[in-house]
Amino acid sequence: MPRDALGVLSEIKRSFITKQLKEGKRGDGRGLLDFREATITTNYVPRAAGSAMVKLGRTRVLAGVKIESGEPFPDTPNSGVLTTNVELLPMAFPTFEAGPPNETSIEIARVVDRGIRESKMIDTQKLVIEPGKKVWIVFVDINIMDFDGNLIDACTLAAVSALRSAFIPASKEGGKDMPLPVDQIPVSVTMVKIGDELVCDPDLEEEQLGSARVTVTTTEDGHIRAMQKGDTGNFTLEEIKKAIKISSDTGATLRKKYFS
Amino acid sequence: MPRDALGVLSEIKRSFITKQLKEGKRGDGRGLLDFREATITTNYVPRAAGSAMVKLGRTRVLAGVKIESGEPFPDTPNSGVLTTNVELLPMAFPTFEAGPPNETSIEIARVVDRGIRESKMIDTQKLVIEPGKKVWIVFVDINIMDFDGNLIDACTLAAVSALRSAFIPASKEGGKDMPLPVDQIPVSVTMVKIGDELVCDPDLEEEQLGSARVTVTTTEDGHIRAMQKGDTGNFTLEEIKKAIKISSDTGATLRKKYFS
Amino acid sequence: MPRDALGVLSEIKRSFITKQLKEGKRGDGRGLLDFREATITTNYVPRAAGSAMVKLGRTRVLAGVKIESGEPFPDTPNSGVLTTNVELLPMAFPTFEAGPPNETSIEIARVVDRGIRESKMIDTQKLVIEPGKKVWIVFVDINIMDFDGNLIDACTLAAVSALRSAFIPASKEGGKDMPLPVDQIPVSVTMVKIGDELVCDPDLEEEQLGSARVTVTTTEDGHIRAMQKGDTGNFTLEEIKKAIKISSDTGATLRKKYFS
Amino acid sequence: MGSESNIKLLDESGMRLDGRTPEQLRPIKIETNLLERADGSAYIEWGGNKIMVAVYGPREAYPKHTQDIEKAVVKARYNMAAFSVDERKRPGPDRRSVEISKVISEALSSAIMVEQFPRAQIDVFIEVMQADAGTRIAGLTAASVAVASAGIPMRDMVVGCTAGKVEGKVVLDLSKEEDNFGQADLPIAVLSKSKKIVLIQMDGDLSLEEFDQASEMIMKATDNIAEIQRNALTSRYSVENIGDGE
Amino acid sequence: MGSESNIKLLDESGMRLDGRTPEQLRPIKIETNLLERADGSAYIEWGGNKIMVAVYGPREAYPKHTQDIEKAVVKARYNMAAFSVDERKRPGPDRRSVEISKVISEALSSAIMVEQFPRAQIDVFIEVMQADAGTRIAGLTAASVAVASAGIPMRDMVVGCTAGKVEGKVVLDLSKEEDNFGQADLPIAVLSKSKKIVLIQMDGDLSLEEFDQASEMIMKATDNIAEIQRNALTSRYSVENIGDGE
Amino acid sequence: MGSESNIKLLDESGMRLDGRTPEQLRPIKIETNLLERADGSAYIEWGGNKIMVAVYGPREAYPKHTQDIEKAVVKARYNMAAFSVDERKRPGPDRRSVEISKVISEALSSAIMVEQFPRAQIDVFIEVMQADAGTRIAGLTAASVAVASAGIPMRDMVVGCTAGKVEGKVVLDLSKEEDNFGQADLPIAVLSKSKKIVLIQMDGDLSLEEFDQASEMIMKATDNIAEIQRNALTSRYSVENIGDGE
Repeated sequence: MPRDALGVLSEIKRSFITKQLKEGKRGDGRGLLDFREATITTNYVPRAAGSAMVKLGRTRVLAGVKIESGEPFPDTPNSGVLTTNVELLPMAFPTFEAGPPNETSIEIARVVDRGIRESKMIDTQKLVIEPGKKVWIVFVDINIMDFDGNLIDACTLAAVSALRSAFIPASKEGGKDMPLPVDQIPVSVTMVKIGDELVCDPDLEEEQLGSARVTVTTTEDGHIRAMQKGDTGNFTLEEIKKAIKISSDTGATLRKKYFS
Repeated sequence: MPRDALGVLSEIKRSFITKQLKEGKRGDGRGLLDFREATITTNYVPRAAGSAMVKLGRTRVLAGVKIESGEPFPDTPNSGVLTTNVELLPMAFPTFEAGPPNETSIEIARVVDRGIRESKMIDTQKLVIEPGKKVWIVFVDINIMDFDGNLIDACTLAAVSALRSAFIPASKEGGKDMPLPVDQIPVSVTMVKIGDELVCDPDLEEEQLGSARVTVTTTEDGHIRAMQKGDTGNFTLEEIKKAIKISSDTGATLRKKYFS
Repeated sequence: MPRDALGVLSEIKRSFITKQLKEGKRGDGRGLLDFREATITTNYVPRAAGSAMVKLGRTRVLAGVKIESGEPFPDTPNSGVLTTNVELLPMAFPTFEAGPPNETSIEIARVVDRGIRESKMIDTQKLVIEPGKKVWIVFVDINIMDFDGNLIDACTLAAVSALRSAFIPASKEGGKDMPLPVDQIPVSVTMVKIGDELVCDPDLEEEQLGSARVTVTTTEDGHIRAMQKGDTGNFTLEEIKKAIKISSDTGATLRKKYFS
Repeated sequence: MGSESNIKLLDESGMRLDGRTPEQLRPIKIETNLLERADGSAYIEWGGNKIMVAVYGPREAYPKHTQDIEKAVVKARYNMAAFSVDERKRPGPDRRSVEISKVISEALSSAIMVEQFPRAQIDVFIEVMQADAGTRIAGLTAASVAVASAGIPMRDMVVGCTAGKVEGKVVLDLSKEEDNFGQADLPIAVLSKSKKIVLIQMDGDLSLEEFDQASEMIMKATDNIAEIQRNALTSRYSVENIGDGE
Repeated sequence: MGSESNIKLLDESGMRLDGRTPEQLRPIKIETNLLERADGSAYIEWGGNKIMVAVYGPREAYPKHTQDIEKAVVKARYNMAAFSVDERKRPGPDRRSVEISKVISEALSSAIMVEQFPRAQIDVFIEVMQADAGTRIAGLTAASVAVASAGIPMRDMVVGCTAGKVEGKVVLDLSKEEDNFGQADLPIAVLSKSKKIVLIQMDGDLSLEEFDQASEMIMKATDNIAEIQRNALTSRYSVENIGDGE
Repeated sequence: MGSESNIKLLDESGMRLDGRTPEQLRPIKIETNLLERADGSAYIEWGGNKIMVAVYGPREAYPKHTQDIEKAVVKARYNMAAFSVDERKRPGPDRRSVEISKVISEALSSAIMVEQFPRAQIDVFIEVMQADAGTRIAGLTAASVAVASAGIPMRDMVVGCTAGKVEGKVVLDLSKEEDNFGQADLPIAVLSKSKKIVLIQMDGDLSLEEFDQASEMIMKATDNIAEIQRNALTSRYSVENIGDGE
C-alpha cells in the first residue's frame, strides 16, 4: 500500500491517533474492530455479465464480470477459468499512475483471487462447455476509483457481489443464459497493527500508521481460506490467532449483512 | 504535431510571417490555398506489393504495402482487412525518438486510415479467399523520413499511391496475381488557422504558428469522408464550412494532377 | 561487454598490466594464450532436460535445456527448432540490471547460437515428430551468475555441455526417452587485443584494457563456424588469421579436455 | 461506419429504434464531486453511457521536460473499463483511446485558462464504466464540468454532441446500433457561449448539405446540454444516490 | 491448492510419499559466499530446491525518487530460471514472482537495521535454479544468510518453513506432490529469536485447530533451520564442491 | 546458412545466377544529403538494397548517464522497414537488428574522432527500405558517407563487403539466393586506407584456406567501393532524381 503516498503524517497527528486508539477510539467514531459502512450497488454496469459498485467509507471500487467462452488450461482440461485483475486507476489518488499492474495491484488481485478460489465460491467444473476444448472464462476486473484505505476488503466485497449477480451468456453457445453458480461466500477482513492494537478495516491514515497488515479470508464454516501479511512490521503468533478469530467473527457479521 | 519541436519561433519571425499571410503571401511564394509541389515515385520498393515515395515540399514519406493471407476478424468474416501504421522515424527530425507509435503517429495513421476506409477506396469484400476463414490482409506502412510539416496529407498521398500500384500475390494461394481493386480516390487537405486565415498544406513553421489545424478528406463526388481537428485553438462553424469547400476544390485539383 | 562497468581502471594498474603482458605474463600467472581452468558440472539441474554449471575462473554461468514439442517454423517444416537465450542476472555484477535482454546479452546469445547451429552440433532434422506439424523445440537458457570476463566462451561451454547431457522426453509423445543426438562439438575461443598482443580468455580487467575483441568458433576439423568482432578497436587481417589459428589450436585442447 | 445490417434503424414515420425523433437527445444526467480524493470530479449518464471523470491539478508537470514555460499542459486520459463493452477489453491504452485522449486534451486546453499556470499540468482522467456510443463527447462534456468543479479557471465550458447519418437521414446523438450500422458519425464540441468549435472529427459519408444539417442540429443541442452542465454545477445535493446508479 | 489426484499422499501408517513423517523436514543445506562479485551470497538446497541468493548494498538508492530519507529500502527480486520448473518458463517477472518479491522484501526489512542506512537500497537477488515446492520460504531463509554474510547489520535472522494439509492431516514442509494435490499451504517466516512473524500467507482450507497445529509445527521447525543458518555462517570451508552440486 | 535448395547457384562455367563472376560486385550507387533535416545523410543502392542513412550530432548525450566524459558515444540504429523484406516485418527492433546496431556502432566508433567530442552522442539512423542480402555492410558503408557528409571529423572512412561460400566455391558479395542457400557468409568492414578490420562476423563453414581467399577478395573489393564513396562525397549534383529511384 502506498505508505508514503500522502507524505509522512505529521508527528502530532500520529501520536494523537495512536493515543486515541489506545482508548479504543477512532477518528470516525468506530470501535477498533468495526467496519465502515459499505454501500453495494450490484448491476451497476448492466452491459457486464455481473457488476458491483462498492463504497467502503470513502474508498470506492467497481467490479465487473465478463464471461466468455475459450480454451481451458492444458493441465485442467475439465475446468473453467477464473481470472482476477485489479487496476489502481490514477483517478483514485494523487500519486497513482497509469500503467501496467504494479506490485500493489498485483498483490490485491492475488489475495482477492485466492479468497474466491480457495473458498470454492465458483465451481469451475460446472463451467465446461465441451470437455478439454471449450470452457467458460470468468474475468473479474476491479477498478479502484477512490482510495481511502483497505482496498483488499473493498475489492473482495465487490468481486463477490459482482459474481453473485453474474449471468453466464450460454445462449451464445446454444444453451440458455443462467446465473453463474456460486456456493460459499468468502469474506476477507483486513487489520493493521498500530502500537499493540489490531484495528479492523483501516482507513488510509490508519494504514499509514500501522506497522504491519494482515488479511484473513474465511467462509461460513469459519475456516480460513486465504491469509496475507503485509508491510515491514511483524506479528506474534498470538496476534495472528486473534486476527483469525476477529476475521471469522466479523466475516459472519458482514456475510449476514451483505449476502443474505 | 511537435509544436515545440523546433523551440519557439522567434517573435520577429512570427510577426513577419503573420503579416505576410495577411497580405496573402507565404515564405515560399505560395498563395494561401496552394499546395506545395509533390513528387510521387510509385514502385519505389519493388519487393513490396505496392509502394510510393512522396516528397511534399521538403517533407518526405515512404509508403509500402504488403498483402498477406490471414484470418478475417470474427465480426466481419466476409471481409478482408486493411491496416495502416505510421512510423515517425528518428531520422526525420532532431527530436523524434525511436519507439512504439506515440499519439502523433497514431493520430496520423488513424486519420489516413479513415480517409481510405470511408471512401471505400478498397472493396474489402473482394479480398476474401475463403469466406470466414481466409482473407487478404492489406498492410499499409508509412515511414516518415524527412519532416517539414503536413504529414497527414503527405501520408494520405503516399498511402493512396502505394495502394493504387499494389498487386495481390494471389498466386501464393493458387490464383493469379492481380492488381488490388481500387475504386474511389480519397484526397485529404489539411489547413491551419493563422490569425484569421486558413492556410493550406502548412510547412513546419506555419504549423507552429497555427492555432488550430483541420483536415478534410473528400472523394470525387465532393462528399466528406473524414475530418479531424487538431491543436488547442478553435474554429467557427463558418470556418469549418469554408475548410470543407477548400478541401473539396483542392482535392479535385490534386486528384486530377496526381491520380488521373 | 560493460567496459565502464567497474569505472575506469587506474592508470597505474593499466600500465602495469600492459607492461606485464608484453613480457608474456598475466596477473594470475597464465601465459597469453592460456585458458583459465573450467569446472563443468553437468546435470546440475536434474529437472531440466540437460544442464551444466560452468565456472571459468571466477565467471559462473548456468545453462539449462528444456525440450518441448511444438510447431515447426513455416519455412522449415521438417526441422526441429533450437533457440538460445542469455540472461545477465543482476546478481552477477553490481551494474547489471533486471530487465529484458539488452544488446550485450543478445550478442552473446546470438554468437553462442551461431556456433552451435553452424557446426551442426544438433541435427535438427532428427527432431521431427510429425513432419510439418510437430517437432521438438530445444530451448537453451543460459544464466550469468557471476561475471569476471569472457562470457561468450563460458556460455558456449555451458550450452554445449548442457546439450550433450540432454534427453528428449519422447515418452510424452508416445515414444521412448532418448539422448539428444549431438554430433560436432563447437568450441569458441575469445581473445582481446591489448597493445599488440592477443590475449586468450580475458578476465574482466583484461577485457576493460582490450581495444578490440574477437571470438572464433571452430569444430574438430579445424573449420571456422562462427566469428564475431567486438568493441571499438580494430584488427589487422594478419591478426585475425592468427586469432583463427589460436582458436583452432586452443579449441582442440579444450575439446579434448572437456568433451572426450 | 457502414457495416451492413438487416436491422431497420428508422421506421416509416422516421422514428428511431429507441423511439426518439431524429433531433431528440438521449437522457443525460450529470453529477459533480462524487469522488473524495480528486480535486474535482463529474459523473455523466448519457443514454447507456456511464462515465466518471476526475481532475487533479494544476500541479507541477512531471517529468520536468514536459513542462511548458508559458502555460499548463492538459493531459486527458480516456480509458475504457475492461467490462464497459460487449467483449472484454484488455486493460490499458489502445490506439483508439490514445487518439481520443489527444483530441480531448486539445479541446479542454481551448477552454481552460492554461496561461495562468505555467509549468503546471492538469490531469483529467475519464473512465468509461459502460460504453453506449458517443463516449468521447460524453466524456469531454463531463470533463468540462469536472474541471470547473475543481475550481480551475475556464474561459468557457466545453459541450458537445454527435450527429450522424442513418439510412440516408441525418439524426442527432447516435445510439449504439446507429453508430454500428449508420453511414456517418460527426462528433463536435464547442465552447458553450461562443460556439467556437474545439473538437471535430468525422468518418463516413456526408454531402455538404448533410454536413450543414448535422452541424446545425449539434449546435442547437449543445444549448440544452450546456444547461444540464450548469445545473450540475449549481445543485450538488442528491449526488450520492443518483451517481450510484439506481 | 486442491487439484484432484489419484496419488495417495499418505500411507496407512501416516508416512509420506518420500518416506517422511508428518513433522519431518526435507534435507536442508546452506552455503555462503559462493559468488565472487556480490557483497554477500548464499546457496540453499532444500529438498529438490536449488536457490542462489546474492546481496548488493547498502548502496545509494536509484532512481532517486525511490529513496527513503529515514531508512534503507530492501528490494528483493525473486526469479525463477527458465529451466527450473517442469514446463519452460518465459524469462522475466510474472504476477506470482512480483507478489513473492514484495512479501520477501517486507519480511527482510523487518530484520535488517534499515534505519542505519537512510537513502540507501539493499538488493537481494533470489534465483531459483530448480524449484521443488516451498521456494519462497527457502529463498527467504537463504536470503537472510546472504544478507548476514554481506556484513549488513540485522536485529535477528529470518527463518521460515511451510506446513500444509494433506488428505486431512497437517504435515510439515510440503513436497511438490503435496503442494500440487494437498488442501492447504501455509508458509510462515519469523525472526529466529523472538519468533515474531514477518511473513505469513495461506491458501487452501484450514480450520482454526488445523491452523494452530500447523503453526506450532512450523515454529518448532524454525529452530532446526536457524541452526543450519548459523552453521553456514560460521563454517565456510568446503563450500565450492558442495555448492556445485555433486 | 545452409538451408537446402534445388536451385543451382553456379553454372558449369562458374557464373552465378545473376550472371556475375565469382569476384564481381553487384552495382553500387551512393548519393549524399537527400534529407533536409538531418545533419548529414546518404542513400545507397547496392544490388536490390535500398538504404537511407541520416546522421544527427555531435549533440549532448541523453540521458545524461550515457555520457562518456572522454569521448562521443556513437549510437547506430539499424532498422528494417516493415515492407523491406518478403514477409511483412513488425515495426521495431528485434534481436537481429539489436546485434547489427551494436557491431555497426562499434565499427563507426573506430573511424570517427570521438575523442574530440566528450559527453556528446552521434546518432546514425540506418533505414533499410528494401533488403537484398548484405544490408549490414551496405548500411555501414553508407553510414560512413553520411557521417562524413555531416562534417564530423573522421580518421578514415569505413568500407565493407561480404564474401561467402556457394556450392563449395568462394564468391564475393552474396546475392539473396546465395545468402539463403549458401554455406558461409563473411561480412568484413575496414578503415579504407589502413585496411584495419573494424567489423567482422562469420557464420557457416569455412576452412582456413577458404577464409584466406574470401578475406582477400573482400580487401580488394573495398578499394572499388571506397572509390564510390569518395565520388559520392565530391559530386552531389544529380542527387534528387537518382535518389528517388527511377
